[in-house]
Formats: sequence, structure tokens, C-alpha cells
Amino acid sequence: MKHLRSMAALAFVAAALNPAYAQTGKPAEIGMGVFTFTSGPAAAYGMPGRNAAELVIEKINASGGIGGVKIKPIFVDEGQGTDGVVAEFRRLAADSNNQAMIAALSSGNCLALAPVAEQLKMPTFMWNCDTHQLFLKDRYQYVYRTNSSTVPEFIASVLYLLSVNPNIKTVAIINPDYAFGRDAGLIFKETLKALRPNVEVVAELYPKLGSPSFNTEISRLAATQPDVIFSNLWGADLENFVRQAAPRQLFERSKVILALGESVLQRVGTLLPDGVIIGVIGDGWWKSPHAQANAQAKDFIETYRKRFNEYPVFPSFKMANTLYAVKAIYEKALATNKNRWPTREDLIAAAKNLKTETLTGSLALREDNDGLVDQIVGATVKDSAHPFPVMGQMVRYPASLLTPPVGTDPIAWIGKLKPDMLNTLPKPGAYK
Amino acid sequence: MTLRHIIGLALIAAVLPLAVPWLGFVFTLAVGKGLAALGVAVLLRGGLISIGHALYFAVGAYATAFLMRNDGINEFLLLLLLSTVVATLVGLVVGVFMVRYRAIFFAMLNLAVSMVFFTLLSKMYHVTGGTDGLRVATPTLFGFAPSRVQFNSVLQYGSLILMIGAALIVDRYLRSPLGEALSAVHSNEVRLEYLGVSARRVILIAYAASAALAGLGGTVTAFAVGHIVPELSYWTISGQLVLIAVLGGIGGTPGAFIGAFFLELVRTFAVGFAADAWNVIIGIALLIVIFFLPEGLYGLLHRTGKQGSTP
Amino acid sequence: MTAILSVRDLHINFGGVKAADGVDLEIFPHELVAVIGPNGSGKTTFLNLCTGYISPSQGSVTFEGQAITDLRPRQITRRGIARAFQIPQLFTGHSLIDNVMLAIAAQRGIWQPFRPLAQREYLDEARRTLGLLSLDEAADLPTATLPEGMRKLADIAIALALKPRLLLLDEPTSGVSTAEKFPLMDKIVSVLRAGKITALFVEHDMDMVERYADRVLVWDAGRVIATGAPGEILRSADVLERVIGVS
Amino acid sequence: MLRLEQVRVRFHDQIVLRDVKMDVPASRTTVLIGRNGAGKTTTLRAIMGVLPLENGRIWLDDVDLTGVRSHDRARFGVGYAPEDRRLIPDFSVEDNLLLPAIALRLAGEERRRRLDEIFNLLPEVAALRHRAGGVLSGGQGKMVALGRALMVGTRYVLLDEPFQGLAPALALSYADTLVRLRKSRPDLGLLITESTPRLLDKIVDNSLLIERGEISSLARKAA
Amino acid sequence: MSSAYIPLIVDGLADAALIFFVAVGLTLVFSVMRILNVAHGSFYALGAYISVVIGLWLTGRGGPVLGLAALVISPVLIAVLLGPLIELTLLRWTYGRPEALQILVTFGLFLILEDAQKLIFGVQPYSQDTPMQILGITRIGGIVYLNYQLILVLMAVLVAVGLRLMLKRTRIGKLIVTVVTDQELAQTLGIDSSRVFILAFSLGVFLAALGGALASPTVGVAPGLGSETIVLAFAVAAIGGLGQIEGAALAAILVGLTRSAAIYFAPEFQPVAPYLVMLAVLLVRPFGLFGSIGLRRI
Repeated sequence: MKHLRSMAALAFVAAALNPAYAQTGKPAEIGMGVFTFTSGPAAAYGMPGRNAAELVIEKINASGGIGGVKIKPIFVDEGQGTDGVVAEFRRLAADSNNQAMIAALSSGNCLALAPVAEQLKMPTFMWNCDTHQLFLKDRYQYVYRTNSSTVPEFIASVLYLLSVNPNIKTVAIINPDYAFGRDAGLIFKETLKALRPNVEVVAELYPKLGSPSFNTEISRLAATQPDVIFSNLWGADLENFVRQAAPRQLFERSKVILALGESVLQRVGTLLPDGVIIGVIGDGWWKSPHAQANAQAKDFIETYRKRFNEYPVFPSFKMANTLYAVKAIYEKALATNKNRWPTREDLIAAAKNLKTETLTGSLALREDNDGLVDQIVGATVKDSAHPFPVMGQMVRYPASLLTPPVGTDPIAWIGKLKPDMLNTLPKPGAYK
Repeated sequence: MTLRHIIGLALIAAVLPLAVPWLGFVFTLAVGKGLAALGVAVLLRGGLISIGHALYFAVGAYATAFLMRNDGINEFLLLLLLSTVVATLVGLVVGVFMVRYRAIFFAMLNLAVSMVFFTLLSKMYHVTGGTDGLRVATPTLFGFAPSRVQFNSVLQYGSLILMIGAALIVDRYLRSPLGEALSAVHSNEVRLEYLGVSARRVILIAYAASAALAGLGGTVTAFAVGHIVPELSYWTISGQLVLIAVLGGIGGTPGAFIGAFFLELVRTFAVGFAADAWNVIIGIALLIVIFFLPEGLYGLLHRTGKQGSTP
Repeated sequence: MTAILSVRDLHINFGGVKAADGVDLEIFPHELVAVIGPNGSGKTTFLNLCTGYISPSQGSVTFEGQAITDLRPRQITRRGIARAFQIPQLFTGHSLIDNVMLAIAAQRGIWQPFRPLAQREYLDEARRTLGLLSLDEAADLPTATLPEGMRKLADIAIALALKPRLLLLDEPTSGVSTAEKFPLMDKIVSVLRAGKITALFVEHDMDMVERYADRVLVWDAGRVIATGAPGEILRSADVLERVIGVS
Repeated sequence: MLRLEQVRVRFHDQIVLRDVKMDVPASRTTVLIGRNGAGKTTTLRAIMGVLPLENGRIWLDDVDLTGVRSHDRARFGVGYAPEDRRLIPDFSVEDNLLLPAIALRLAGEERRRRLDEIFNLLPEVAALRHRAGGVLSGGQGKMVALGRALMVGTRYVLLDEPFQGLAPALALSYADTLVRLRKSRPDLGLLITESTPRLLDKIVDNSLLIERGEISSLARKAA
Repeated sequence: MSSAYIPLIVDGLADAALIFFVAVGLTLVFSVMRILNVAHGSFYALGAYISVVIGLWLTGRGGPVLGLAALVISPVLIAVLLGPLIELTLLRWTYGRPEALQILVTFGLFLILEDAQKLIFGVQPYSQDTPMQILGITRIGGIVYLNYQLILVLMAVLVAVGLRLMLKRTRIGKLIVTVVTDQELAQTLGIDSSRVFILAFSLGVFLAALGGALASPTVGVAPGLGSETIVLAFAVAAIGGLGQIEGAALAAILVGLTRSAAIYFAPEFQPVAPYLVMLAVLLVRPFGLFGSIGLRRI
């Protein structure tokens, strides 16, 4: 009896805790889970994303929100581990106030969350999931990628490299040891093989994500003396690598490609000599002609710099562009529905084949839910206006030329690339 | 006594999610961790502390993923059984070496083996998916393919049945000659040898049993989350399992589950209210329990229960 | 008559100290043998060597015709040698009766994961064993709380529960008050006689030796220096000088 | 006068000393006789303060030692040589001897004086001064342990089973050393535990018998 | 020996130096207090954080050479502030209690310190490179090494020798050794073992923090450093034999060389190297290279 009573009491408390039941019509606010790393070594990349989210959501809310409804972000730290992330996603998804998710940063979490989102029928926009495996085997209705994938991102690195150094013989790779790093290594090698079959890969190192020291790897790279060192290290790993490798003159002996280098330019860029190839995996470069020509972008950059005491890096733009894309999707759905508040299904229907302007260019969502974004690559150059180097000799490769068509196997598609492809593309320095 | 408490806990865990659905998932995770912590608690009976049992937790989870992916086995109950068997076998093999060590060395060697396993899971990208991990699809149930939502309910209630079953079986085991011999290892191994009993064999059986429990817990977790990563075997998870066992109280088998439910709930709320400080909360809770509640949370329940029953 | 235990040329050193220096001896069935000698003369080491706790550097131990020299304590125990210790070796987390039941379970086969230890059969037998040494009152007390004298008895009860054919007792009455010594030893000896158990006991109290032992082994510096009936040994001047400390 | 009043000590949940009353006069040799487990060692450890008293007091002249922490008791000039010699194996014999002097921060001069005194009394130890503590034989170790106790013990020295584990010849020579010590340090109070007190015949002033944690006086043990 | 192996050995030794700093404090604390301090890695991380903060501050005030001083100032600061505090409030009550509890108490401390770092220092990585820049570079076997890396090796040797000498020659060292060997005896000789414990624990904290501080110029300091560090420290301490300083040194060299050999010949196995070495050593010598354990007296 006593047990029963306490059970009833518990149930009551639980019911009281339970958020309001599903509403019809316009909600009081749009709950939105925002997943990014705010702890761990990956936070060096995740925090700029979070900062941008805060800022953009403030701006959207200040201008009346989406269709008159304000966004209420719920930030989730991916640093807690995948099971925690999935648990949190489920918890947020169970709350009908939450209508969309912005997830996630790491490809591991993306791969874990995508099927969950599908199960729970939760519209989810992948703000930073680059791994091409996301849509490789699985088809999703509720999952969209609002940025580019590894395939165009690292093909772009090779194209730029071959444009500036056509006669390379040997390359070494140092990437983080997970899907993103492995995919990038594979794409880089396959593209090289297709375009310059006689280039030899002399070393492939995959240090664990979050390694504090790369000193032995640096020695090995120095001992191997390759013409080119390619790396898609990022976050604190990339900072550490640059800090440890630069004084040991690694950047002077070999041509180095830091495919995600722009994100650390303001922090450790002064250690880099001129001419290190730098990527933004996408088009999110704050000093790009597109961004500088866009008033909203300039405002974003200025506010960001004032608040966070640095310029937004490309992860900030990935997040900002995703949020503006989600806003565009809502607006499209509202327009289609004649201002009836969109259901989740309405939302994903609106996302299909969306084309929208972003702060740094444009984003197109294809029928396979993948995003098309141009790729900017450049090389370090000193800039008197800033205490850190910026990207010079830039090129902007159009997304359409670098992205495999819907339904093709990307690696097989890369294998079919022709060396004369380089002639048809814009040249370094062309993007001014 | 055990029966009453464990069924009470299961009832609460069954009823609460009716009002707050997402708690169902949290509770399923708690059962998964609780099973593994129960394994750790079994070893603690023998005075052995393992800071490496996340190894078996992960073995169970990865066994499930591999069996589904490579062997095409999709039947839920069969997967539970086979994954537990795999974890038990790994436990037996590793256990043969572990039983030679005691105290700190036992703890550290378990840690080392689990870290080797963790590193291999992270490094063998082409086999294990590296740090990205592997997906665990929705299994079939007696040949039927349930929807994910249906399966989640099955898992949620099924895991509570597993919890009751595991608690009762372990309780029986700990009261048996073999189980009592395990705590005898702790208090006087020399005497045990002088009874003609091999302390190592007693420990080996306990070790295999604890691996089985951890493996079962890992499998439940794998099904619940639907995606598994090497972090499942990282040493901080092992530490958490010991923490759960001690937090709950190793005095009785429900302790591990009480500890697990407590931890998962605290974690869930902490993520919302003090995302950056949830470890602090857990750490302080742990220290309070150690210094002020030597019998753990279960001891607390036990004590108030006793007081209540005296007229 | 053939010996139940025979020891040949046993040697062991600890950091230069010869704890066994060529020990030769035989124990015959149904004997009650006392072992005397000064502290540090190697008596406990001898028990450790016979039961496999340490291995001799040289020599052999044979029990009932089979070599047990390099066996481990549990293997030797299973062959029928039980031991009670100078410092009682008890399971301190368990009650006294649980201690005895564990011994009974060990003797009958411990590998039962799902039957309770506290089953009728074991309980009855454990109570009977405790009764033999008048320990039944304390059956349910945790062993950690027992006074030293009772702990010694508990240790012996555990050894008896194993139904050994040879029992080694290391100072069974040390820590027991003088008044209680004789009644206690009376009980032990009657159990031994009733069970036809051969026994060897290390003892410092010569009155005990005189009264209970069939034979005495005199130990000094790792060797057996004399053996014989108590009456004759305890009157030997050499033994008195070396062991008892009277000249 | 070192005096124990109603000292009760519990160890592992058992009462080992039952309200012990004992006087250990200065300038005298007191021998505490008893069997294994009777409480001899416990008595010494209680005096040294490494076991807490459940009841009772320990006085050193008019100082109540009961509240003095273990390591501070050495300051009162009470030295202790445990039964197993317990030297620091890595330290030389001389360093082992000097340990208490270092701990108590004795002045260099005083250290030398005490060391010389010990070497005079124990010439065999002087010969070993540069050997490591870990390589000594049992008998040598006992001597060093005695020397170490003397380094602290200006007023009292407590010796636990000094002949335990010594071969007869060594035991005799150790006993001779004690006789010399008795002569050279007439003011010193000695408390020696022993299960075979015969070797102490020459120096014993007072024999006490301890049994089951209780002490009774004993004129001389009858042979 | 081929000259190709020279960089391998240099890298191995440079790595070993850092590993040694990580493990030696852990092993020292264990040898004195018989406690396996899970929070040891957190002191390492804290040492790194504080030295960067102080280092940057001092470099900004007094120039780069002053920044170097931070590498020593910060560990002292941490040891003095945290050592006695933690020993007195937490560890003191666990002496003589079951290992499981001792480990858990330090695990609780670990959890608290990990989050405390996050709350204090945030999640962005910290780093300072002044020390390695002002010390210049050296070429060995055609490869550029930072003089700082080489000096670390020297520092490790100095610390190892210094600790040995301190324990053997100085007053406090002798007192520590005595307490380690026999706490009860030490007390009867007039040694205040509780003060020795505070001191030894603080020394352990100092060594951990020193390791972190010395590592900070060459590694990035970010959350998670402590948990990575502690398992490595466990492995190295166990290989050497818990409580053995020389053992820790030898183990560090063994692990350092194995790790760098792995990077040269089988990069995939680099992260497993310490644990494989540990398993191999413990299988042959269950208590580590220099460890031993006695029979129980019955």
C-alpha cells in the first residue's frame, strides 16, 4: 500500500516535470538543440561554432525571429561522449517544443545521430558533418547536411597543390585517426593518383584525435623529407602540430597543406612562413570577396570580433550559414503553408532542393539531402593590417565541379578524374 | 529482501517513463551500466577492484555490432545471449592471467588490458570504424521486425526483467559456497588455500561472471544507443562502474542498480543545469558517500527500511 | 608400521638463517606428536614446508607413500593434511559457523554456484563440529570479534571440518589461559582419537607435552636434535638446557 | 619512574592488555615474561604510543605521556628496539644509528658523543659502521637495533625479545653486552620482554609475568 | 648502428623524459603512502595550465627569460597550496582502508579537479612557446630538434638523480625512506610520520605539476590532458615496479623508445606501446622491473 502511494506520488511529480503537451498552431518559441564541442580538444573548433550560433540566434530573434517566433537554443556538448549525445538528443526530441536540431560537429556523432533523428522523425541539420559516409549507404528523410562533404573539400586541396607545385614527387599525410581524417587521406591519395599517377605517398600517419604531442611524428616527417605534407588536423590538434612543427622548420623543408588551417591562423599563424596552403573546407573565409561584399556578413564579422575578440573562423560561418539556412527553410515552409505553422514534415519537405544565399556565398541542398558549397583555398601571406597572416592567392572552386553527382560512388568518381581537369578550373589568385 | 528492493526499483523504472517518456531511455542506459557495475561489485566482494571493466562493457557492445554486421544475426535474444557469451569467453581468457594478481596490481593490469583494447578499437579503423564507432541496427524479435519505437519499448521493459533476473542470480551466487569463497579470498586467501580450494579458480569464475554481466550491460547499452564507440572501453567509464558499485553500496545486489539510476539521473539533470560541472557533482557525491555512508545508497535505503519496520 | 608422513633431508634458508638444515623424520599413523624447541628453531617453517606454503631448497616430503614436496597447500590439503595456525587464519568477514561451513563445503566440493552455503546439511555438520570444541554458543558471531582463545579454537574447528587424516597444530594452546588449557586439549585429543586422526602439535608448555604427546620431537636451529617419549626427553639435560632454559 | 596505570589496549577488536598496572623504575632492569600472544609486545608498543590506549595512563616521572604523540615520546629519552630488528636496508649502519638523532635534530656534537658511546659499548657495531643495514646477519642486526635504541634512550630503553631468533652463542654475547650496558649506564631504566628469561639472570632486578594481558609480579621463576 | 636510428633514439629519449616526469611523482607517492593517486594526472594538467598562465604573464612583464621561471614557480605554487590541503582533508582518512576506497577517493578528486580546470581555464587550449623559441635548435642526424627537448632529457636525469640523492643524503629524504620502510618504527624513533606524509604527498604533487609545466611549452594544454596522462603514468609506474624511482626511469626509457620505434615502423601501434610493454613486463615480473613482494607470515 505504502509502495503504491509513493509510486503514485512519483508519477505525479514526473508528470509535473513533463513539458507542455504538443501544441497546434504557432508555438511560443522554437526550441532548437545545437550540438557542438564545448569541451575537450575539439572545443577549439566547436566554440567558434557555438559563439556564432549565439550571435546569429540573437540577431534573428532581435529581428522578430522566424515568422514571429523566437528561437530558443539548447546547447549540447559533444564532449560528453557519443552515448551521452544520443541520450541528450532523445531527451530533447521528446520535448515537442524542440522542433529542429543543429547537429553535430564530429563525424562520429553525426553517424550516430542520423539514424536516431530518422527514428524520432526529428528534422536535423548537420552543420559540420563532412564525412561523405553520412549519405553513402543510408537514405534519410529527416537529416540534411547544410555544408559540403570531404570529397569536394579535399579534391580542392589537391587541385590547388598541383596548380602551384605541378612537379611534386613525394607526399606524406598526417591526419587525425577517425572517419574525417581517414576519408580525407583516402580522397587526397585517390585524387593524386588520378591526376598525377607517379606521385609516391611516403608516409601516412594517423595520430589519435586529441594527441597533445606530435614531436615524434614531426621527426619522422622530417626524416622522410617529402615534397608535400598534407594534413587535415584541426582544433587543438592543429594548433599543437603547428606550434611543435614550425620551430623545427618542418614548414620550410616541405610544402605543407593545412586543409583546415584557416581556423588557427589568428592563434598560431605567425609561426607559419608564407606559402603554406590553407583551406577552409567550404567557403567560410571572413575576408573572402563574397563575405566582404555582403552587408549582413560584414555586420556578423564585426559583431563577432567585438564580442569574442577575434574574427570569426570558418567553423563560425558553417554554423551561421546553417542557422540562416534553417531560417530560410522555415520561411519557405511558412510561405508554402500560407503561414500555418509548419509541422516537422512540412519542414523537411521545404528543405528539399533548397537554394539559399549564405553569408559567404550560397548553399544548395540536393535531392539526396547533401549540401553544395564552393571551396576556397589559398596560401599564407603576411598582411600589414593584421598581426597574423591571411589567405592570399585564393581560388574559389565551384561546388558543382568538385562534387560527385547524386548516386555515384565518390571514390570511383574520383578515379575517373582526368589530369586536364586542372586546365578548366580557375587558377590560384583568380578569386579576388 | 533483495527481491523486494529490486522489484520496487523495477516498478518505479517501469512507471515513471509513462509520464516522462524520455526517462525510459535514461533508465535503459542505467540498467546497462548497472549490469556492468554489478559485475564490478561481484569482484569487489573478493576484494578485487577492476579499473578496466569497461573492456567487457565494450566487448559486449562490439560483439553485438559485429554479429549483426558480419554474421547477419539479427534476433534480439540470440544477440543478447551470444554477446554475453563472447564477453564471458574474453573474461575467461584474460582472467587466467588476472587471477595471479591482487590489490593494486589487479586494478592496474585490468586498466592496461582495457586500454590496449580501447586503443585497438580506436586504431583499427577498417575493422572497428575507429573513433567513429559502429552502428547497431534495430534487431528482430522472434523473427518479427519491430519499428524502432516498438523495439525501444521492448528494450526498456526487457532490460528491467534482465535487471531483476541478474540481481537474483547474482544474489544466489554470492550466498552459495562459491560466492562465499569469493569473499573468503578477500578476508583470508591463505586459509582458503588451506581448505583445499584454489583461490585463483574461485576468482576466475567470479571474473568470468563479472565479464558476462558487463558484456550483457554493454549489449543493452549498444541496443539502446544504436551506435557504439571506443569510448565505451575508456578507463573513465571503468572508473564510473566502480563508482556506481560503491555509490550504490556493494552490500546487496540492488546497490549497483540504485547507483546506476542515481548516476544517470544526476547526469541527465546536470547536463541541463550544470553542464560543465557534472563531474564535480558526481565527485562530491562520491566523496560524501565514501566518508559518510560507508554502505552506499543502498545501505541508506536498508537502514531507513529497518527503522520503519520496528514498531 | 609404515609412516604416514616422512621427511627426508629437508633444507631451506632465509637470508642466511638455516630454518631447516637437513630435517629427517617420520610420523606414524594415529600418533600424537609434540614438537618443541626454542623460538626461531624452525618449527613453524617445518609446518610450512610440509604443507607446501614454502618449497624446500632440497629434500622431500612424502605423505601416505606419495611425494608431496612440490605440491601447493590446496593440493596437499585435498590429500588429507589439515593445519591450524599459530596466528589463527580465519575468514574475518564471516561468522564462525560460516567459516566452518566453508570448510565443509570445500571438503565436499565448493563448485556449487546456486545452492546456498547455509543449507541444512552443512549447518548441522558445522554445529556438530563446533560442539566438539564447545564453540556452539559463538556460532553466529563474526570471527573478527572473538577473543584470541576462541579464535585459536575456531581455527582448529575449521581444520577438523576438513576431516583430515593428518592434522598439524601450531601452538594450539598459546593465547589460552592456563586454567582452560587442559580441558581444551582434552577435547582436541578426544576428537583426534575418535576420528583416528594422526596429529602433530607445536607446543611450548612442557606440562602439555608431557600429558598429551605420544612422542616428542626436539627442534633446534633447523634440526631435529632428539626424539622419544615425553618422559625420557623432558628429563634429558641437553633438551632442558636448549629448549626449556633451565640448566 | 615509568608507570602504567590501568592501561587497556584493544587490537583488532580484542582486548590485549587488561587494565595493566606496572612500574618500571629507572636504574633498574625490569623483565616482562610471558608467552607468545600474552601482550608483551603490545605493552611496549603502548608505551611507545603506536597503539592507542582505550583506558589508563602512562607516566614518565611526572609527565603524562598519554597525550604525547608517538613521535614526540622519543624526545623524552625513551628508546625502543623491536623484536624483528627493522633496520633501513638501504642505509649504512651508521646512518641507521643516526636516524633518531636526525629526527630529533640533535646537535652535531651531541650526535658524535652518543655515537661514540654506542661504538664503545658495541665494538662489533663500530666495525660494521659502513655496511648497509640490509646485508647484516640476524645477530648483527639485533646489535645495531640496540644501538639505535640507545641513540634515543637516554632514560629508558625498551627491548622486545632481544634473544628471539639468535643462535645460543650469539644470544650469550648479546647478554654480555647487556651486562656491560647495565654497568656503563647505571641510571638507565631497562624494560626487556622475554619468553626465556634465563639469559638475563645477571642483570634482572625485577621480573613481571604477563598472561592474557594481565601482569603479575614474580619473584624469580622457579626452575 | 645505422645513423637512421639516431633520430629514433633522440625522439625516444625526449619522449621518455616527459613520461618520466609523469610517472615519478605517482610512484613516489605510492611508495610513501601506498595510495594509487588517480588524481595525479590532474596535478600534471594543473601544472601545465598554471605555468602557461604565469609564463605568459611574466613574459609580458619581464621578457622571455622570466617566462622560463614560470616553469618552476608554478609547480611550487601548486604543491604548496594543494599538497597539504588534499593530504589533510581527504587522504588522511583513507590510510589503512581498502584499496578500492582509496582509489575511489582519488577518483572523486580527479572528477572534481577535471571540471574545476574546465571552469577556471575554459575549454580552449592553452599554450606558450617562448621557452622553446628562446632556446634555439640543434640538428641531430639531419633532423631539427628543439634545444628545449634536449634540455628536458637533461632535466629528467637531474630530477632522477636529485630525487635519489635527496632520499639518500638529506635529512628529509632519510626521514621519508624510514617512514616508507616502517612507519611504526619511524614514529618510535621520533619521526613525525604525518608531517612526512604531507611532505611526500606535496612532493608528489610538485613532481606531477613540474612534469606538466615542463611539458607545456611543447604540448597544447587542453581539457582531457589529465585523464590521458594518468593512465600513461600508471603503466610506467607499474612497469618500473610501483614505488621504485629507478624503475620509473628505466620504464620511461623503455616506453619512450618503444613509442618512437612504433612511429617509425608501425605507427598504428604507437598508442598501445606503453600498455603492451606493461603487459609483457608484468607477465614475466608480476610486480614490475624493480618491484617485489614478500610472503605473508602465518
